[in-house]
Amino acid sequence: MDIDSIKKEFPIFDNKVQNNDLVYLDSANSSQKPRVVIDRIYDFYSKEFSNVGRSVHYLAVAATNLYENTRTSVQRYINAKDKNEIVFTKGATEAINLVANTFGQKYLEEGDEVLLTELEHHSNYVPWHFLRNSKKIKIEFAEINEAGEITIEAIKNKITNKTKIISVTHLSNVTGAILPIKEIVELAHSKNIPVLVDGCQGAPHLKLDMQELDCDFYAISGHKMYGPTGIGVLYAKKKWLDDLPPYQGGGGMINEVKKTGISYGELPNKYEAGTMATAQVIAFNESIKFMEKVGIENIEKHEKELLDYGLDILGKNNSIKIVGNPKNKGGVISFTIEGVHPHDIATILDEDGVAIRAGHHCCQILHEKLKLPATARASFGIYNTKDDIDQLSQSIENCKKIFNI
Amino acid sequence: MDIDSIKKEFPIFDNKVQNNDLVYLDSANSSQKPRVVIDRIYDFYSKEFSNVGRSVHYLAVAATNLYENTRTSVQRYINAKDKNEIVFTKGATEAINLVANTFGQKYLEEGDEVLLTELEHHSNYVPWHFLRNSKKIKIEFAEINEAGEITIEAIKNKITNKTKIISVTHLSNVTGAILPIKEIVELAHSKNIPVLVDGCQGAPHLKLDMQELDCDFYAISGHKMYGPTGIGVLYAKKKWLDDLPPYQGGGGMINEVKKTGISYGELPNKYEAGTMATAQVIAFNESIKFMEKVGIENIEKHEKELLDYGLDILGKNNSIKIVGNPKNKGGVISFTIEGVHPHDIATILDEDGVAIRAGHHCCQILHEKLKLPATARASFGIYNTKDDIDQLSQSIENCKKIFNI
Amino acid sequence: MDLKELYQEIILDHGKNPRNLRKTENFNKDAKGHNPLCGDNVHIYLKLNENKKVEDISFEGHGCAISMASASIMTDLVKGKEEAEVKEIVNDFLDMIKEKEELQNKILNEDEKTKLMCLSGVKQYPMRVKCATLSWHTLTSAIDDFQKIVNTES
Amino acid sequence: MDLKELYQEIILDHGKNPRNLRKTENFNKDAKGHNPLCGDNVHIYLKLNENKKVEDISFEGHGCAISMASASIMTDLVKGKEEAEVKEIVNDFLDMIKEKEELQNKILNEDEKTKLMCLSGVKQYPMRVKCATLSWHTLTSAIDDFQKIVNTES
Ligand SMILES: Cc1ncc(COP(=O)(O)O)c(C=O)c1O
Ligand SMILES: Cc1ncc(COP(=O)(O)O)c(C=O)c1O
Repeated sequence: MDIDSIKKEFPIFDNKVQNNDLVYLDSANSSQKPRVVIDRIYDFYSKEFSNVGRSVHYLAVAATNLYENTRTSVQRYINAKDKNEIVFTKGATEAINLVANTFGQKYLEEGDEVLLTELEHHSNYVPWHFLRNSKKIKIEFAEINEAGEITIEAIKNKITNKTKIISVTHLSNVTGAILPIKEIVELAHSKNIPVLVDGCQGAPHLKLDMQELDCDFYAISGHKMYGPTGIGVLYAKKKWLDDLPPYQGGGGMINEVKKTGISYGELPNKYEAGTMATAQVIAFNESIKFMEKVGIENIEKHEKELLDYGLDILGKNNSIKIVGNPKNKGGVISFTIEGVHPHDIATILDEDGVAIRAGHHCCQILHEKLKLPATARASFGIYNTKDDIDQLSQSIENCKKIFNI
Repeated sequence: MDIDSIKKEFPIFDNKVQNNDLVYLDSANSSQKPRVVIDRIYDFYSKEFSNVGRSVHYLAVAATNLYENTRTSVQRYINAKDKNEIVFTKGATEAINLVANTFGQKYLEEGDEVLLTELEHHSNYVPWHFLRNSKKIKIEFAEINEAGEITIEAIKNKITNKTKIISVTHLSNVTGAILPIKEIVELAHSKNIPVLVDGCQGAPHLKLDMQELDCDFYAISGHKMYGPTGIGVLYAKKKWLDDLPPYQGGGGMINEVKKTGISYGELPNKYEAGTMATAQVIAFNESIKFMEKVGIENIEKHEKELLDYGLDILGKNNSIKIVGNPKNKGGVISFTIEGVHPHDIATILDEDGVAIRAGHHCCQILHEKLKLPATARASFGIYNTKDDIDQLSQSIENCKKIFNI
Repeated sequence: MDLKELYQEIILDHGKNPRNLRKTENFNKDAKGHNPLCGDNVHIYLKLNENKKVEDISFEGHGCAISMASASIMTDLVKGKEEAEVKEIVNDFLDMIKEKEELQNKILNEDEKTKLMCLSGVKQYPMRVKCATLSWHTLTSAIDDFQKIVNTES
Repeated sequence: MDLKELYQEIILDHGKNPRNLRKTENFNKDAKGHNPLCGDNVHIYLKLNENKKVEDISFEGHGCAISMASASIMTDLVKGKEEAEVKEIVNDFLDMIKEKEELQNKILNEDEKTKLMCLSGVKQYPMRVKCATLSWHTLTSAIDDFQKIVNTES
């Protein structure tokens, strides 16, 4: 695979950032966008714009078709059984809120348990916490092992006959651990427990097959998949979307509205209230097609190479401690440097154009467990090269020099 | 004001739609976008993209500043007292759901009443309907008069000592009636009842001053204000945002997260969970600035002229019945033609490049009241001209010819 | 696209003066259909005799010229047919609107098919397809005794 | 921008070996500060004597070099000052970080001001301003006896 030519498809790298070439190592936060995606938004607004689904004029019909084409592309990309199992949201956070809210309303009662893990992002904890307050449910956390992984045993240990749903990340945005989702789903289903997967870090980096994974819900953010901001996907098995109540109310999601009552529309409208993020959905199709063109296997392979190279180089540096050592790991390296706070690392690296993230990465539970208030994190995307990692390593040296280490 | 040169700022009009010039009369549904907005999105993704608020690197800092600049612009535009009274949502529908959900959670109990009007869009009814189911509240509808208006008396008639909140549209997307919001708010406040205004049709067309209107909540959709899709605004008085519980949970809206409990962030973060629609928020600043440049007084004046012209021309046509005749009316003309169903009208007009909307416009309550299953609607934006209305009128003649009327 | 193909004389005629727009007495099957997008409604009443033949069919409702004409033509054509035949005609019509060039069934004669093909102009107007198919989906529901309201938005 | 201005020797020194990083015995005022963005925490302990003079001030917590140095320098400078003076210094510092070129107060001497101005390098790093101001906001809360946790994210 020719990374140089792939990288050229991302206009951001044509520009200097404060006189430096951009070394973008913050893709777990949000990825950069290829030209096809940016152009699609531009063209749609310039030549084709209309709201979808509501008017019968030419532009509206065309926009509606484009909008639905993205649904078909997402279905294909994640191998969902039915097009109507794809619900568009504004992001993964909303997708998880949607499930927690509607599943919680219908199925959770006082004393019931929701099982999460210590690796979860706040977006996969706070929505469940709301139910702890309103419904008096309990939240359990499967514990990480020394390597920063969640094993199937860790899940098994926490399942009780009160466990009503399991909600876990596909790939940790801190340790990079890839969870054994298929095994978790099998175990859960053997006890009739549905499983939500927070696929924020899974979807951009791993081959997905909903029918094989067999999870009940899968949440995706478009902006981490080389797509626009403001667009996400909730995959949910049709039986759940038929069964659960609607989430937001508004235009487009209804069937019949009377003063005395309302009947809701069928799938996929039921969960898409109000004017949706039309342009973003339409442009997201280009992200999917871009990833298909590159090939998810190639993306996985490339990012694995970068990871191995990065772990090797940073591992040789005695001042650096890498957080977590999972056997099955995605392109994320979180680390600390004894004597330099991660925020200072990030600021100093930034001066060389190296963009990383520092902090708790919305994973305070994990950081508390690791007894680390903050970590620095380099995360990879399809456009990264070994040169980027060399620059990272060199800038870390600069950082040590400033701090006299 | 030179409409021709303003119109030139909208690239969509440079292209033919099926060999016709586009006569876009569907702005109440969604408006077209000026070049500055489209370019801003393009440039942001091409040269400046980063997630906001979470990383300390250069691009993240710059994006965060741009993001917050939009908040300041919106504050200025609607003359809110405090920048943190501006909450970004994915649209007006979400903004109304946010209020209904959080206000409902905290303040509504069995037997309480929510007062709406017969003019409301489904987006300002379904979210309240959810509470009818979950909290056993009642929903009352202030009734329209012959002219399709809601008078202050109509509101007064329906207020009881059970009324806990009033939620009304600023400007009807069907009859065009502009509601006496200031009087409604005064009346409501004299009885300690808060008021939510569905400003979807107000914000693009009327001068706004939150401190003068004094409403408690005001919901806006960016895509109807010459802005991107997937972005909306909830204005809410600070006391409410401080007082109400959060709506969605996720990254960015928290303060401290522990296994046993969570404290929420301060304003404006509390209501902005997860990665927001960064690019859309940033580009929305250009919409605001565009509208400021044109001048809302000029927009109002221009649209009033179009309205008067349109009412005059269509009023002369005996086959056309205009729906509603409010004294205070915005740039919306809904109509029927005896013997031709609105959907057929829309299809036939579309053949000439005239884009209107047909149906119930997400206002089934109103259409039931009017005993009309559907209406045809022409609605205006800043780019429309009298020529557009002449073309509309001419295409209606063509329509009558096809149907032998 | 050509409006004249969509709004042919026969469509306008059936649209304005729909046949069978009434309620069958002693109907033994019925179903309601609704298009939430535009508010179109149709209620189909069916009377099958002991041999499962359509003794009478009628409809009530309102909608655009296309949807009224479609219901009118449909009710005209299926009257007197057997239940299994009706189903075949319905599926054939829906296939034609969706993707097929021609009607394939051997139940209708050429004249009847020509009449039905008048509705094929709608294929060029994707948003209007639902108008043409609402009554047909509703007829299927009536036959299958689906209690659910048919909804063509999805 | 110039990193050397941000990470001056004095900042690095105070960052690595913060003064007053302990808990004042018999403190009579305190407050906690927290930056949810990065997880930085600070807890300020204050002992005012009967004349409202700062008899002792100390802090506990963790954070980056900037935030530790800021707390360290702050506690050093306000020790021995009167409550009203402390408030003036705090406001002056916050104004300087926000927009003013120079410190305006007449309470600190030139040496002290120079020391404090070392923190002004942070002005070029908007995301880091919160690091520099957290302990100062928290000190205000302690003096005002705000029970609420200070939170610099907003
Ligand atoms: C009066 C009114 N309220 C609410 C809405 C819903 O707004 P949105 O679909 O942008 O959320 C609309 C527009 O569709 C409207 O016209
Ligand atoms: C594992 C994980 N879950 C959830 C989220 C939240 O996604 P978003 O902010 O796009 O809604 C993120 C990203 O921030 C993440 O990395």
